[in-house]
Amino acid sequence: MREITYREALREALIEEMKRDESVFILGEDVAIYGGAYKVTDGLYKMFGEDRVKDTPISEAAIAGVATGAALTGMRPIAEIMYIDFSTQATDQMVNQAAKMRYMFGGKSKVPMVLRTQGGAGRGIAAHHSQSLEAWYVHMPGLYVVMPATPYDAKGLLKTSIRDDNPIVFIEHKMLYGMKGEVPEEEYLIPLGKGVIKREGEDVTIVAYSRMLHVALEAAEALEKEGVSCEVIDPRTLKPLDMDLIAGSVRKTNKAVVVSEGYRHCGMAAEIVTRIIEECFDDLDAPVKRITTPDVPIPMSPVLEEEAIPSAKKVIQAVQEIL
Amino acid sequence: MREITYREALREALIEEMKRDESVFILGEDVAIYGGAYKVTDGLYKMFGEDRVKDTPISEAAIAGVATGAALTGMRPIAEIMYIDFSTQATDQMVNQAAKMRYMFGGKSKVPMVLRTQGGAGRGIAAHHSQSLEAWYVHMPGLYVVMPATPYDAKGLLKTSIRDDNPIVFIEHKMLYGMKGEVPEEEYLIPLGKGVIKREGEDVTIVAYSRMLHVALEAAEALEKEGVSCEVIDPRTLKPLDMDLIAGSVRKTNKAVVVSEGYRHCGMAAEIVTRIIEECFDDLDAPVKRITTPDVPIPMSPVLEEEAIPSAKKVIQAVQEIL
Amino acid sequence: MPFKETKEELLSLLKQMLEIRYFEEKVWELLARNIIKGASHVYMGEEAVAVGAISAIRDDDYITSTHRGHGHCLAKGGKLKYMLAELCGKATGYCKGRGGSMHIADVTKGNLGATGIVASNIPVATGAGYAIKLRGTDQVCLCFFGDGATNNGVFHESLNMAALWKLPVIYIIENNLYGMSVSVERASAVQELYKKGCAYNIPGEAVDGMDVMAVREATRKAVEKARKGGGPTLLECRTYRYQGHSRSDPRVYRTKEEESYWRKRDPIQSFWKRLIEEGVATEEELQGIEKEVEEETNEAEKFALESPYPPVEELAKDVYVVK
Amino acid sequence: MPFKETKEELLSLLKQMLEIRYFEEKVWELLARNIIKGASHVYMGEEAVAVGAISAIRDDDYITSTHRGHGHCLAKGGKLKYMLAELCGKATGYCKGRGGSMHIADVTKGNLGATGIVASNIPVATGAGYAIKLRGTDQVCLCFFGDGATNNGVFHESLNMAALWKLPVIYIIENNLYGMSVSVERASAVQELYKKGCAYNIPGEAVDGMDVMAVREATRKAVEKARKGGGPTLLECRTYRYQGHSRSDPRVYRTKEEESYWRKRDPIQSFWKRLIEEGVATEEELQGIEKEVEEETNEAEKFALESPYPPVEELAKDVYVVK
Ligand SMILES: Cc1ncc(C[n+]2csc(CCOP(=O)(O)OP(=O)(O)O)c2C)c(N)n1
Ligand SMILES: Cc1ncc(C[n+]2csc(CCOP(=O)(O)OP(=O)(O)O)c2C)c(N)n1
Ligand SMILES: [Mg+2]
Ligand SMILES: [Mg+2]
Repeated sequence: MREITYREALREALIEEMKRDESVFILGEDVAIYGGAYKVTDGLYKMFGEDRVKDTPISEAAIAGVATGAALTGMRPIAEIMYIDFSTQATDQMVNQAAKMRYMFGGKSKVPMVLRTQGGAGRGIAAHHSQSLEAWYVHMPGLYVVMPATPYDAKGLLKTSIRDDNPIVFIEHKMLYGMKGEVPEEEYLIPLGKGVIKREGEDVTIVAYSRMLHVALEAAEALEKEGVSCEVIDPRTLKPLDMDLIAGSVRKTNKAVVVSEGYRHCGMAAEIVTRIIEECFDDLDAPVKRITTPDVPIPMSPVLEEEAIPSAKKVIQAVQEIL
Repeated sequence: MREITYREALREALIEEMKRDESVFILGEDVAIYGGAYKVTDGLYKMFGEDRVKDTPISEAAIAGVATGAALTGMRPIAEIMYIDFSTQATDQMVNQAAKMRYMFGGKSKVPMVLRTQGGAGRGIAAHHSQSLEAWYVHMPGLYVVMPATPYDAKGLLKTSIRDDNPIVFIEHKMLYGMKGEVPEEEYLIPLGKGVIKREGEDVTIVAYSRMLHVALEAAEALEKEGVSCEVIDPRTLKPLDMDLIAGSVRKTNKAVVVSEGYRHCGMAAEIVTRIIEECFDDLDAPVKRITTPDVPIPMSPVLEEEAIPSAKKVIQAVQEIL
Repeated sequence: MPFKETKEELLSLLKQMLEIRYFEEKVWELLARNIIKGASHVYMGEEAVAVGAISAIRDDDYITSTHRGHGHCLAKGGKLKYMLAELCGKATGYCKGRGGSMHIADVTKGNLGATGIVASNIPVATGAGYAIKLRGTDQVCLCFFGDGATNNGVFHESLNMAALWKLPVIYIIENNLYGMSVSVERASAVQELYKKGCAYNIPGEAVDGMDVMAVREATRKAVEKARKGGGPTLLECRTYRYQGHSRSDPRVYRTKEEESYWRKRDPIQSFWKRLIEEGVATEEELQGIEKEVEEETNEAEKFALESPYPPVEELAKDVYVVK
Repeated sequence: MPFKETKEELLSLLKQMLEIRYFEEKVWELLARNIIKGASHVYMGEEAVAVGAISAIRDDDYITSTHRGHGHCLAKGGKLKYMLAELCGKATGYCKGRGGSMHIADVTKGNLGATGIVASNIPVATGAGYAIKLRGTDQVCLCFFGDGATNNGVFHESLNMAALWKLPVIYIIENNLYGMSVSVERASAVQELYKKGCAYNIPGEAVDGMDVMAVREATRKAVEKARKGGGPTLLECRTYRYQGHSRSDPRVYRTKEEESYWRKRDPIQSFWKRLIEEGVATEEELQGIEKEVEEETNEAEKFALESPYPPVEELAKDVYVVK
């Protein structure tokens, strides 16, 4: 099968959905002429015109709010917030307006929008450009949260997200844009709420998503050489979360490690650990471990940044501790 | 000992600290002439002048940011955000600026400020005025989060928070303002990071904070009649969290239930459950349970609102399930 | 200026204002009797703004509303009984009782909803405007908000975008001199709020908000311009809320003289008088209308009180669109 | 206009501009050699703004800076070597390597810090202004930000407060015609950005940002007024960034003609020429200064490259003030 990058996969998804449905449009900072800070929307304004690929002022709250209003009145906006760190300026619009309108208004309306953004560390760009804030959005009723780890998932999940009738926070990872992977030429969709077993194993379940999936796979590879067989699961969408898949695996391996690049406290790892406890407590032979970024703003210095985020080494260590 | 309300206790703390330290001042919407939406700052502008008790425009982001800038340059601001729901407009300033400056700037600066706000359901004022968003702030490195449940704790913790050199999110509960409790006339402080055992027991540990403490105590009372002895712990400050106290209790009772009014996913309950698993897994005889508000915006209708938030009934049921 | 409207049109304006007045009186009564829970911000005194403005648009046009939204809802075709049922948290309300006073919406009728968060509807209205532009229809959106809201960041971000993109949005400031307790003088550096359009090249106009015909005419002109692609307008309607901000507000920040000055300019009485003076209708005819409104209001009360509460089993319904 | 300044003062202005230029050239080189990681937004072409403005304030005054902040830091007394060490993520940098380019600060010298989040320094500067007012000193704060930042909500909220409260803050727009790829024309409804002060009654002025003496004079007047309690001023310095927004920017949104037009107006060359023409110094003297700067820059490079990285054990140090 052909291989394309995560970036290209996303771009293809946008193009296909914009061709398919006139109500889909893009707005955000530098999405048109510049083609997006990470070039995901490169050239799209030439294909679809400047109204459907709209450069905005630096107004994060209004970007999210304009998307909300357009979605509420029948469009399918894709709002790009350049870094998830800046989405903190748009939270009221996202979590109080877009997320809650349908419920508050008695179920008679819908807000079919995608907030595309990217997060994660690895580029040495410090505390305001490296965060993984998915937990905030998972926390909030009314939103779905999608975090693809591969080009294949990126394309299939973005297409599904655009067609979905709920407001979705779609979080890409800045270190994955250049990663290549198999993506079929034919159209496909990936349902929300369905994880995948990326590697089968017997001894321990490792749950990891976004860039951390690759860290987990690296750890699993290394552990295999030591005779430890890891099952690695990527939930792909954090909300809805495929607990059936995770619980099924834990019931088989009786041990689990959860890896997340988000901050530790009240993070996605805590949520998955808790869900495992709720559903599989009696199956567990050891405490569920979480590997996360500690309670520290992401430092710029490459040596510190690397120390801050989860690594294969730390995953291996965690697995060994519970074997 | 004399009894005063939670509201009065908070007001006393403000008055004492403003008298003690000239660098302390208050800013927020309707804090001066109106005396605060919940009257905590009632009359203070007459005592301290309109500059030290400052009414602001409806500009949440700037309220938090102005406090940040003033704190960074040597003052000790107390910024009031009327409802924690509106703090979503101020998150960039709180979590990216106030919280991270000290670390980002190499430890040479500090931001001694308190963001006073209130949350919680119970008044039938729906999805934009009833949330419990503590998890968001606990998630963020650089912030402390304080949530007192009694007049005594409210006063002692607010005084400590004002004197502390870190940015602190101090979250009151709207249903507690009228609650009376013993508060000494003499000055006292309560350290951050120290929880309290509110009721000793043997069979199960219930961890609960803010208004949920009272729900937990009600449940414990009822369970006692059935011969179940509950130990009820109020951590009082969610960050730093007194895990020693919680873990010590769980090691004794071997069972735990965590109650939080926050939303379920990635909430404070998930964090405490996970910490208990990390520290006490081998001591546990049953899964740790969490009782939270479900993944639903808080509805206005009183019948739905009541159903949404944790109740003594639900806590009792959870305890019974793990006995 | 003599009337250009038909008698039917004119009487309908009066009737709508009366409906709002009677509705709000009823709400005030039910609040006092503790039948309506929660917070309700009533519109008494401001009727001419909603009625005048909304009478100048078509059914297929949009409005966005505020925490003080009953008047907008009614003028946009809302029925008293469904509104009152909503305020009482009943299943038969516009939002099935989930929204209550601060979240009334009827998106199917172009009322994009009230919001509990000041100013948060401004980007939403702007997004509705962008959707109209993309679809190429000649619809418009009226965006109502208070004087206090003009100091919030999203006002700035949204008006800038609307001007840049020439969106068909009419921004209507309901300047009732106060945002809660804080007067315009103490909240806004510029006193004549329509002049804030200068920062966006948006033409502004001050309008007598106690005169339904003046509001109607100013809106009509702005709408006409917007439909032709002439872009947004900022209208400042000067008006007054008769009651306190909410029921618990003792109104210490304003004088009795000021209150009676404005009450003498009552929008309903003055329009009533004019209708008679200009020979449009007789006193008896108008009294007949008032009687009708009174009966409708009583029927609405009956409907609301007799309606059932929403079933608790439906607590989590409609948080998401599920296919 | 002949110079009022002493020779020493004038030469110091030139030297500072040269230092910035050489520093940025070095940064550009080290970015290309991949020695500096992450993102650096360089200030080449804009030197006259930081140097002119900051030369008009005292050591005990404050500034707040931006993502394009090297020039501000240097003009506020920053030393090349600690700055370069910071950009390289070294322990000897201003922020111990934790901040990097986008977070340089030296709060002890009144530099309240750069920020990675556009406009987020505006409320912080406003808060510094409020602190000054409360303490009753005659300090001022200079708040730098770009043309793009003027479209963000906190610009609006902050300027309104500063005007209302007559704060001693000078808001300095560095209008370099673009926010990333989006030109002022496409981002701001008003083209002459200093006019945005109209919405707050803040006097504004357009200043030739390529002329260090013009910037200095305009700032001096604004500062004088602010020190006397005359309130804020909005200065728009028209300038140009020579390089792309960041290193990866191919600058497709602007023309070569535009670039060369501005390069011909180079702030350093024109000031150099003027110093000679007006007989302040000889070509040799100026070349001597340039040589000095070149050497300092090379020393700074040596210092930065030889400095150690921060110890990984200190990853979590300074997140909180711990007593
Ligand atoms: C963002 C936000 N801040 C504060 C509040 C609390 N609050 C509710 S209404 C109000 C005053 C609003 O004033 P204005 O916009 O003039 O509208 P009015 O109530 O006068 O109609 C305030 C401060 C809120 N709901 N949302
Ligand atoms: C809130 C926010 N939105 C977007 C960005 C991404 N970004 C960084 S710099 C920049 C352009 C800023 O333009 P301007 O304010 O004119 O400053 P300049 O870079 O031209 O000096 C953008 C969009 C950001 N850092 N913060
Ligand atoms: Mg008002
Ligand atoms: Mg710029």
